[in-house]
Amino acid sequence: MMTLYGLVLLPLLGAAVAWLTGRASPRAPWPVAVATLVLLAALLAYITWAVPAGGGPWLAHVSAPWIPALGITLRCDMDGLSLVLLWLTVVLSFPCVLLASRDIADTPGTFHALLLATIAGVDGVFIATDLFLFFFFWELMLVPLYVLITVWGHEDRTRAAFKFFLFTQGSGLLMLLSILGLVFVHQHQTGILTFDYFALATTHLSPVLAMGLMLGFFVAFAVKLPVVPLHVWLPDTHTQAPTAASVLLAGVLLKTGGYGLIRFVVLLFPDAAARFAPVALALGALGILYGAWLSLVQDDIKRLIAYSSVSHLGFVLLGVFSASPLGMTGAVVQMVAHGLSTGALFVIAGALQDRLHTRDMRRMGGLWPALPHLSSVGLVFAIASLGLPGLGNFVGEFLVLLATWRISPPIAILGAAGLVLSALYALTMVGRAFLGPPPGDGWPALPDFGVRHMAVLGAAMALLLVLGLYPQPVLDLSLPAPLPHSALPWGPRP
Amino acid sequence: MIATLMAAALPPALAEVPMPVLVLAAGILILLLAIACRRSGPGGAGSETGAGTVAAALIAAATLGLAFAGLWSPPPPQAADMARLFAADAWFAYGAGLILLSSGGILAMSWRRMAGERADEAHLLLLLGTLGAIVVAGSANAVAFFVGLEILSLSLLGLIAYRPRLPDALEAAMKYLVLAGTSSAILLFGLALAYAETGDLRFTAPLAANPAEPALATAATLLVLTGLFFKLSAAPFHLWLADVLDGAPIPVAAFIAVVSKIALFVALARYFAMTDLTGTALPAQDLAVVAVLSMVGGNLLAFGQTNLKRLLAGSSIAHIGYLLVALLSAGPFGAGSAAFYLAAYAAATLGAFAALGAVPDHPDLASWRGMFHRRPAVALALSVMLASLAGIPPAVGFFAKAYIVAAGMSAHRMVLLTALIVSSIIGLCYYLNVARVMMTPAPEAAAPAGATLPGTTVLLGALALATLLVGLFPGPLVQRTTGLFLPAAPGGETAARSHDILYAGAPPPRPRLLR
Amino acid sequence: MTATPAQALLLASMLFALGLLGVLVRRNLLFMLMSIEIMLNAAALAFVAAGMRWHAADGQVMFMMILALAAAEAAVGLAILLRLHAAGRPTLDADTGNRLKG
Amino acid sequence: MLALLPPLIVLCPLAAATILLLSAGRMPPPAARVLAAGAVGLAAALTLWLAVLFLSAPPPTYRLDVVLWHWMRVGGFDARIAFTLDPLSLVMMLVVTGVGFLIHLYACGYMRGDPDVARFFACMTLFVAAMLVLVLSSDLLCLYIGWEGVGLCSYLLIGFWYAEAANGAAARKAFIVTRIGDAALLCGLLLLATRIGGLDIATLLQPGHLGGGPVAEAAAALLLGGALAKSAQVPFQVWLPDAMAGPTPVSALIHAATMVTAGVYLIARLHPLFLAAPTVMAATAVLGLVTLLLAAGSALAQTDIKRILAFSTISQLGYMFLALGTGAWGAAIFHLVTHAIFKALLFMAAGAVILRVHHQQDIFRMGGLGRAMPGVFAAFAAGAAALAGLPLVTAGFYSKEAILQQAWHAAPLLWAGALLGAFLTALYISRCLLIVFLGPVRTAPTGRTEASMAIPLAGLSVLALTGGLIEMPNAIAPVHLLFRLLAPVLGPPTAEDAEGGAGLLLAGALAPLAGIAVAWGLWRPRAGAIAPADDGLARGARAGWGFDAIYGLLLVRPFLALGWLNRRDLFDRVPDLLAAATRWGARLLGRMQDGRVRRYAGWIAAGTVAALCLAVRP
Repeated sequence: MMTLYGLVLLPLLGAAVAWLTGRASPRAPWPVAVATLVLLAALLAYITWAVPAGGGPWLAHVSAPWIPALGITLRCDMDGLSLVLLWLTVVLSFPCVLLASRDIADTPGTFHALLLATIAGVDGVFIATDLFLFFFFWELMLVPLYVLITVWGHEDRTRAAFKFFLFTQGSGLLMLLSILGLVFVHQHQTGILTFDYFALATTHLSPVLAMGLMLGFFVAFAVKLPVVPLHVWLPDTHTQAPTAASVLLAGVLLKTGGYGLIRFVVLLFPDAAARFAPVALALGALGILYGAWLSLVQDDIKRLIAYSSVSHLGFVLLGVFSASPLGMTGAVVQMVAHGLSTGALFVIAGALQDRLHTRDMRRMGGLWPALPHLSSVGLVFAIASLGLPGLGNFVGEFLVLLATWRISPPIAILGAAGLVLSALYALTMVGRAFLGPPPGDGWPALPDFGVRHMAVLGAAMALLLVLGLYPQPVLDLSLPAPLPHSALPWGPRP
Repeated sequence: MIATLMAAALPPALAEVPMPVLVLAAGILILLLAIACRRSGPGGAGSETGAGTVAAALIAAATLGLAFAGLWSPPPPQAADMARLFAADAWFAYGAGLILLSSGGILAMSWRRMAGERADEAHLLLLLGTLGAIVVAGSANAVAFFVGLEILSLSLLGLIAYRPRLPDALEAAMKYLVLAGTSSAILLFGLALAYAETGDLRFTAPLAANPAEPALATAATLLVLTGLFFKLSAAPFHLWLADVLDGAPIPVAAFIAVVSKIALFVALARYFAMTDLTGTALPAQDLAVVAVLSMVGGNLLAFGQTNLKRLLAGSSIAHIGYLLVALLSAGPFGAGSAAFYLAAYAAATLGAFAALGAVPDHPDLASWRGMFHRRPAVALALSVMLASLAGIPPAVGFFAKAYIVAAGMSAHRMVLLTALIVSSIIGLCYYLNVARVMMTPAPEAAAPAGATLPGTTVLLGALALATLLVGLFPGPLVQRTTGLFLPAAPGGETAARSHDILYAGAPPPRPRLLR
Repeated sequence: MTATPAQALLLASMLFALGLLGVLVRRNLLFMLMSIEIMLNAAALAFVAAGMRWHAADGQVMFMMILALAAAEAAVGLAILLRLHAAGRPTLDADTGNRLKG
Repeated sequence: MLALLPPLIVLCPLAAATILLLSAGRMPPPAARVLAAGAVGLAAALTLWLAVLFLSAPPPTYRLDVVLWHWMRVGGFDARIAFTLDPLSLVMMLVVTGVGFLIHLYACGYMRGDPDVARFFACMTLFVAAMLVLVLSSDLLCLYIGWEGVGLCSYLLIGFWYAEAANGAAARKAFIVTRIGDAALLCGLLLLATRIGGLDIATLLQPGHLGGGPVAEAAAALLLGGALAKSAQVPFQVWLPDAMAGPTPVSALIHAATMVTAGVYLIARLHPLFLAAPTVMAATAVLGLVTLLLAAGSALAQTDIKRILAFSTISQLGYMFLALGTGAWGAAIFHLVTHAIFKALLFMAAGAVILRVHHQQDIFRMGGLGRAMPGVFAAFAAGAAALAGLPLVTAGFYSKEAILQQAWHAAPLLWAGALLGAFLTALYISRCLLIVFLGPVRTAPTGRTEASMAIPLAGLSVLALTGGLIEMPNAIAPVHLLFRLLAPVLGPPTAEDAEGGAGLLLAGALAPLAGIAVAWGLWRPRAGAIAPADDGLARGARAGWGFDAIYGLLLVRPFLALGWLNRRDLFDRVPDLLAAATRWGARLLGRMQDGRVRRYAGWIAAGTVAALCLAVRP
């Protein structure tokens, strides 16, 4: 179904158009970007709708030769997991464009072009099943984001952008080594040189080799997710990035790490992943607690949110390595919910910075009377991010913890302790930013959220609520499609 | 068809000389005559200004084009292996093609600024250098190689010092003179030792007459390697490069960084064609050490630079290291990846220098601030080139580097690959830094004088387009570069037997019983 | 008595080492060029010796080549030195007055 | 019809809350008041109707399951959003909606003049909805929604007046402390879900499904942790006194009548599980007793009227936990009901007083208010009597009696403690009453208590006095309406009064009287200023026995201090080190190119020689 390529090509096309029109007039790019997103959503809806009923776990497939000499093809497949994350991408790119990038004054054409290019790269990552193609997209999506941060970021943007790029690119090269190692082992066994995911999944690996290759992938995805102690790029980047980029980073890009862990670590190397699981679980618990702990003591509100992401995504690691459909689906739900809640929080933090020209919570406080709408929305999403039952985050966290408890209660207990800490930092943020007495002599008249913001964020809230009270559709979709030859880690071995 | 005519009209002695060499030689003679006629013409020395340069440029361009066309002429009859001077095989054809294209590109750059109004001799020297490079690339015999090498470096000397009364250029020329002389003397001595050991002048790594005492052969190989490494500016023989590129005019710097390096690398590969580089033999070990030093050293060197020319010097040192990795990972992909990388490297470096030439006399990084706002096209082109050098998609350098890594992986060059990854992460820093500097808005919009000359514009556009297109669709070029060059030791089985600590590889995979 | 190829090679190596040493220790550019010439000629001598070992003329051919090219190199080198002087470099000392560094 | 009502009852307040939230403060206050009170009143009416229907024609098993939808069903785990209507939940619903309605009515008057009353009522109605979900849900995970929901509403309402930083801190403290218990509860749910495969209460409680042994003990302990935190029992009691920062109706509804009793409800609902865990039962009883006594002691030393009531709430909840620990489920629920009534009454009366004396809360600044506001005085007196357990005429007497009797049968020591508690209770509440309403006037009250506040006071006063008559010891009259009603859920009423019932009854009746007498002796109205006792014991008691200080010293401070030390994230130093190393190497290599051609030649020679050495080495 060639429309899969459309998911990548359409945003690229839109990017080109936005860039060109941006040279003509500074107001043109925004509508172009919005139109592109609408078309993209329509295309994805079409793809979702056109899925053949009962056609097995893989919903769509397309392939074309790319570098035949090396057995590299333009192969893309889509299963429920990809579909869910694609939808998340599309949904979250709306706030980016509708709210954040509207008031970009400096060369808006380029800004929107880069934004759309990033979305294209992410889409590619979510559907590529040729390992080299995947790696290509994996590296490709960094570039526009780097430019976004470098040009439109905040005061310390250079260092942040450098860290972001170096960490991801360096770990990406490790992944390249693993990919090639797998490819050549496969070639050594079958004589066929191919980068095809499904073919490579049949490779028989000695335990040592499997562990080595798995680690290469794991490091790359762990940097992206992020996993403590590889998280150090994230707080700086999220803090310094422009709001739209922060939303995109927190909402979507981190999810590529979780996606990679599921698709390429656990499914390609089931045994190695199983042997590695104890370490991964420990790292997950560490991330949950450490992220929450550091988030608690931050003064910069965006930094606080960034560390809270570290904490939330620790649950994803737990879920992925809990080796059970429960954990996997929980991890996916957690990713979606985190994308929505944290994305919204970054929108709010960005709005605060636009109005107060500071992110320092020591200089905030008592904003509720001045900005009632903004503050209430902030409170709502803070509560969402502390995992209140009935909202999406809780479903993810509960499923993950349940899956974790089955294999290791102590880790699960640590995770539950993380819930307490999450309440601590979320309410601390609310208390320091919105409640309490205003500093000095009150606030001047500040522009509150308008209809646009309230509508978009309300939609996000509604999605979180639906996800929290009726997550069944996502749960049914989000179990990754098993591979033909190698079994799911929890399934029967062939 | 002119080429074929010339081939028909040739005396048999020249029959085995590849066509491009002949075409270039003929072109040089014509250009020489033209210049001489004009000088001795009624006008006197250089009375009429622009016309001479234009005519010379046209003649040079025509020559290069014909030579390029000559690549498709029927291969000359090969003499006996012992006696033949040239090896006009596919490897040579590919290298020569690259050289000619690069020379064409350099010709397209602006010479007026470097050579004033009288650039005609510069074009002559450019042709000479190209000739030398092609001879080097194609030489199968020590004599041919040495002659080619000397033609190359002598014309380079002329080019570096071409601009009158410019101390930097002269100092660069002086350094190049001394060091090139020294290194070529060392190389020559190595050739002599090889000749003494083997008794023939073939341009290959000598095999010891009696394996019991390989000292003489080894020494010969190493001395020759020294010469080659110097010209390739591989660490630790790299120190001259930054100074020379800094002092030389931009087109000449491009010529040094691209043409002569391509030629020398092609020759290097040919020199080791008969040697098994996969094992733990000594030249391989030497090459590996030099490769690691070049990758790390070059990138570190560029990391500390604020002068773009010196920065490019460091990056070209590092890329020589990557190329050596490709050369060392003999196997199904070694030569192919090397050839592919040569093309990517040539395009990107040429483009980078062309971009520098578009904003002349501003090699320092600080003066490039806000270039995206002042000269967006130039800045964009330079960014594309740097991305290609850094190996960032969608530029071609991304695939090229991945290809080399694949080659090294297939040959279990673990240590080399680790060095490659570490050094290319260092490399990212300074490439990204240049891009960042160009993105940061300049305090005052002081656009450097002078618009881009048409030649440079066309060149930049073409190169950027090629870099992106080939980066997106590398298939055809990969097809073209595979099977150019079959090393003696096909890597398939030899790849597995690498036990030296330097090449500690992954354990050979054992098929596992079904679970 | 005549020298054996081995002796000739030995002599060539000595000359070569001398020339290299000269390049390394002499600071006067002119002398450095001369040392390079010495190295080149040592190489040429080595070729002749090798040719003597194999009773082939290749060595002599190479010798001729080297002579020619050494002459060319010397010419260009001297020209550059003159240019340097004309461009206002006070001395022939290779270590002083270098502007390209770092 | 019957199946339709429970969701409808939940929907009423939920809809009101949604409307109020979406109105985003644009709704005029009167409309907000009417909407909120009306919605809760409707819920109360529907609940009454439901009760009538249910009791007139009870289903055979006395339970009615209403499955709304499947919440999550994945990997063998299945959680449903489902309600169960049975006597226990019915009683709880009656309390929640009935008392809730009266308090909403009261709040209409109390919150008059507050600018964003809409936000207030939004949270209040949302709380009622969450509480109803809590008591109705038939699946523990669904119950957890309500469990956290009420916590959230409590947070929002304690911090309702956000302008003072202290209120926000109190709200945060309340949420965090209870959240610790919630985490324990969640762990318990995980354990049960792992063992049973689901969290449906009915299946959970099927005999032999979980079995006894360590698993049951662990599960019960974890659930108990949640209950303790929610019901402000030792060691989690620290949050409730601070929670008085909220408006008084909030204190009445959330922190006296309903939310804090959620723990009691949870344990009663899951009592078979606790029966399988004797150790946990014992712990429950002991903790209940300890809480009871400590809180009563603190109440005796407080000067703030609301804090007195807060500590008394803690202490009364201690009674309930004591009952639960001794297996007297029915008695616990009975006391829950009566306590909800008279404690709400006390809070509302106190609120009325506070309004009249310009938000003065220090009882030693009040006095002689009885004459100025006789109605409020009467209401407060009724509530106080019920709290003290004045024999025969008050509801508190009967419920406390039931607990005392059960305690005696469980362990006389517990009984003795409880009796002492009864004495203390009477003592401190009489103290409060005497100082506030009798004696010389210290702060002149102004204004008048409006009808919307008076009506609930009156209604609750009646209930506080007569509400106990539904359930009496046999020694007085064999009336067992409540226990019989609850029998299908909580099992047949245990024999309270096998032997010595009369003696116990007498003791239980004398203790409060003694307390009142002592209080009269100590604080009977006399001229001149009176000051609170200020010796060390009193100060300790006033500070709640220093739990706050200990926690702050041992947990909060070290945690935050370490956090501050590591604010820059030690892992973040690693990249900097690498960068520094790179820069150093670059400088080194740059220095190699010093421009001297001889040096360059030297490197070339060195490289060659090194290569040669490498060659001759092997």
